[in-house]
Amino acid sequence: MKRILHLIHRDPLAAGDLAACRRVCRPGDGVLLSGAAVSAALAGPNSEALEPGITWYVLSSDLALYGLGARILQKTVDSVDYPGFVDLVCEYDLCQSW
Amino acid sequence: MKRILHLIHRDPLAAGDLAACRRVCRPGDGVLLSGAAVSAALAGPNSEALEPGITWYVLSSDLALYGLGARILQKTVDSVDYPGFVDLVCEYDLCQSW
Amino acid sequence: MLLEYAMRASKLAIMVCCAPEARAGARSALEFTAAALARGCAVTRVFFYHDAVATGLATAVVPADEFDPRERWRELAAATGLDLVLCVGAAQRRGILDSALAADAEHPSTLAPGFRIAGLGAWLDAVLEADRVIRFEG
Amino acid sequence: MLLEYAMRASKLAIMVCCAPEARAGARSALEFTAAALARGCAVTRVFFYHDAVATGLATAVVPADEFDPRERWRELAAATGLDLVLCVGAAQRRGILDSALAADAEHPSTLAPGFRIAGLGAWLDAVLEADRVIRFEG
Amino acid sequence: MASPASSTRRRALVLMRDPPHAGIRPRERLDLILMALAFELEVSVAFVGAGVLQLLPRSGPGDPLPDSGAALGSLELYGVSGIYADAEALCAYGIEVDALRVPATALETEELAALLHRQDLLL
Amino acid sequence: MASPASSTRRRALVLMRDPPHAGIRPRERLDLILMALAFELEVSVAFVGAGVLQLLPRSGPGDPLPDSGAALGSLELYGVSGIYADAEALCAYGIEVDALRVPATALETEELAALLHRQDLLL
Repeated sequence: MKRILHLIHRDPLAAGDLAACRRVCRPGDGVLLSGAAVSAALAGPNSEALEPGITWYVLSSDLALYGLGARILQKTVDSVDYPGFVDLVCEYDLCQSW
Repeated sequence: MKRILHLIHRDPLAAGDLAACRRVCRPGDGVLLSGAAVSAALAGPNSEALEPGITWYVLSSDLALYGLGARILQKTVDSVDYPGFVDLVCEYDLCQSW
Repeated sequence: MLLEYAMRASKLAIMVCCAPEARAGARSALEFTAAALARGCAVTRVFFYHDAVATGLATAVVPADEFDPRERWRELAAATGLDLVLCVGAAQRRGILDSALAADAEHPSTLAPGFRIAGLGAWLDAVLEADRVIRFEG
Repeated sequence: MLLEYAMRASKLAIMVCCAPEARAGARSALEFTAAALARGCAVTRVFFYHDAVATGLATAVVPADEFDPRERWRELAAATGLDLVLCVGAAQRRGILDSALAADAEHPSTLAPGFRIAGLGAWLDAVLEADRVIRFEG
Repeated sequence: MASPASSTRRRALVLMRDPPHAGIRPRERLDLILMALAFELEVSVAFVGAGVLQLLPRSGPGDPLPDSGAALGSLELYGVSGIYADAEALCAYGIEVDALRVPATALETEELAALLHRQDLLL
Repeated sequence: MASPASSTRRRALVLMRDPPHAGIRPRERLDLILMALAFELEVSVAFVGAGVLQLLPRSGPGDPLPDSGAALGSLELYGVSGIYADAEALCAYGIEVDALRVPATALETEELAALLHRQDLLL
């Protein structure tokens, strides 16, 4: 079974991408939140739990772009920069953009 | 209080428009489903109930466009053609496109 | 009763926001406008905004067997005198230039016949003259 | 360990699908590509598909203070020899024509310098030559 | 349907639902608002759903503004009647209303519905 | 990670998630599939979520085909390995798999996940 890096960029409040991705995401996979989807990485009273077994990443420059750079992230999310993003693409077997 | 005709065109499976519209829809308003949103008008085991007090319409030519012209609609939905759509726009006070 | 309503509110301002490739939306805007005119409504203006400005792009090459809203709008305007306006800011950004804009930018003109380019003020004028405003998003 | 992976899989085929106006996505694709090259990865091709073909549209007029992916891609390509290709079918439909397509359609050419237009075969070639494929949707 | 005694200007509302940085629509919607103000309409703007993200300030000095950019700041200058933010969405993102980069009034869903239903124009 | 003994061709999957008639993307994604077949990849296509609406036939003789048009019908001709439809989405729309205009195999979510995870390429 291949390990997939899933890329999500639309806000879960506006689009169903994150929900669709979660259906087919399996342990060993990673999910990288970028664009408006970085909001899903925030810690908060209403934040949805991010499943264990899957590794969650958020693109740090998009957190800054969205004015969310100073906010507290969920503990299970790793912040990555562009070189880190490149490494992830090489590390996982496949990329799926949602 | 004005009576609003809400226009929804994106599929509720892909976008949050119908949910967003429902939050601010009030008795006396109408909702016209067009485009991929016509799927929300279908009767079926999983079909969401369409609230009473609000009048539900579906654009008949888009049902045909989507290959759903022969399907059974929920009882509470009125099918309208383009002249009927024009009449609705004139009949309601305002139109809100989602 | 429906007729009475149609008589009472007979001036429509129509904004089109969806790209010409979005067939359902592009067709809706066109068919709605044609039906409104056929019912005796006045259309104060059809204003193309956001991605819909590409409806007036001359250089697009669309397969001959496809529904092409460009052609259909032009025919409807020719038959009825409809005023088809592309928003100038949205058009420039997307590379749709009439001859004056093209000369300024030192680019070729890319505006399709049947359409003209004007500012958002043309939309507000149309809105204030109308009884009903409708926006086609998709 | 990350370095080891980076060494093992160093050829990337990059597809860009988002419109140049979608700043987050357009910037991601560009910054990712620059970072990949800086890390010593090879980029077999950058292929612009769907609405991203407008990245190679010459006639777009963008305010000077705005992030413009067109310019940035061109600079990156000039510095690194990147091959920037717009899909021919997607480009034609959206009115982006190189001089040959423009002559066929009897329209002016609208292709920005730094980009070229080719078929989907150019994308498949790039995919088959690469170790990893990544698509930027937004 | 008659205009209220308090004002003879037509009330217009623009809903902003798009997240920032994902396209040029929010910026173009703001241009529309500014033109409506120039036409002396009584204009309100409501940021709902993912649209509330347009109201966040830069995180750091080097970070860009949303596409709506400086135009959002000029809404007050040009006499906008009200800037509203969807309280439910703010809560979902964990954003406090006083952290926004323009002074907006948070509205509960019921108030948002009432706002929508008392307009003369929905632009 | 080695290729299975049963095939030396690289397996590629294309997910189709867009509803029809809402833009040209589905049509362009199909062009990509046809080109992948021309390059002799072992190509599967999975229609998920609102994408399953692309698989519906015309309702009547005058109705148009989805944007994916005739190309969808030619997938089999050009040797596509599999056409799959998201069973959960079919159920949500109340569509039976034998009502589709191409012979597709309905996949439960678990099978869809397995399909995705055994590819060599996700296009």
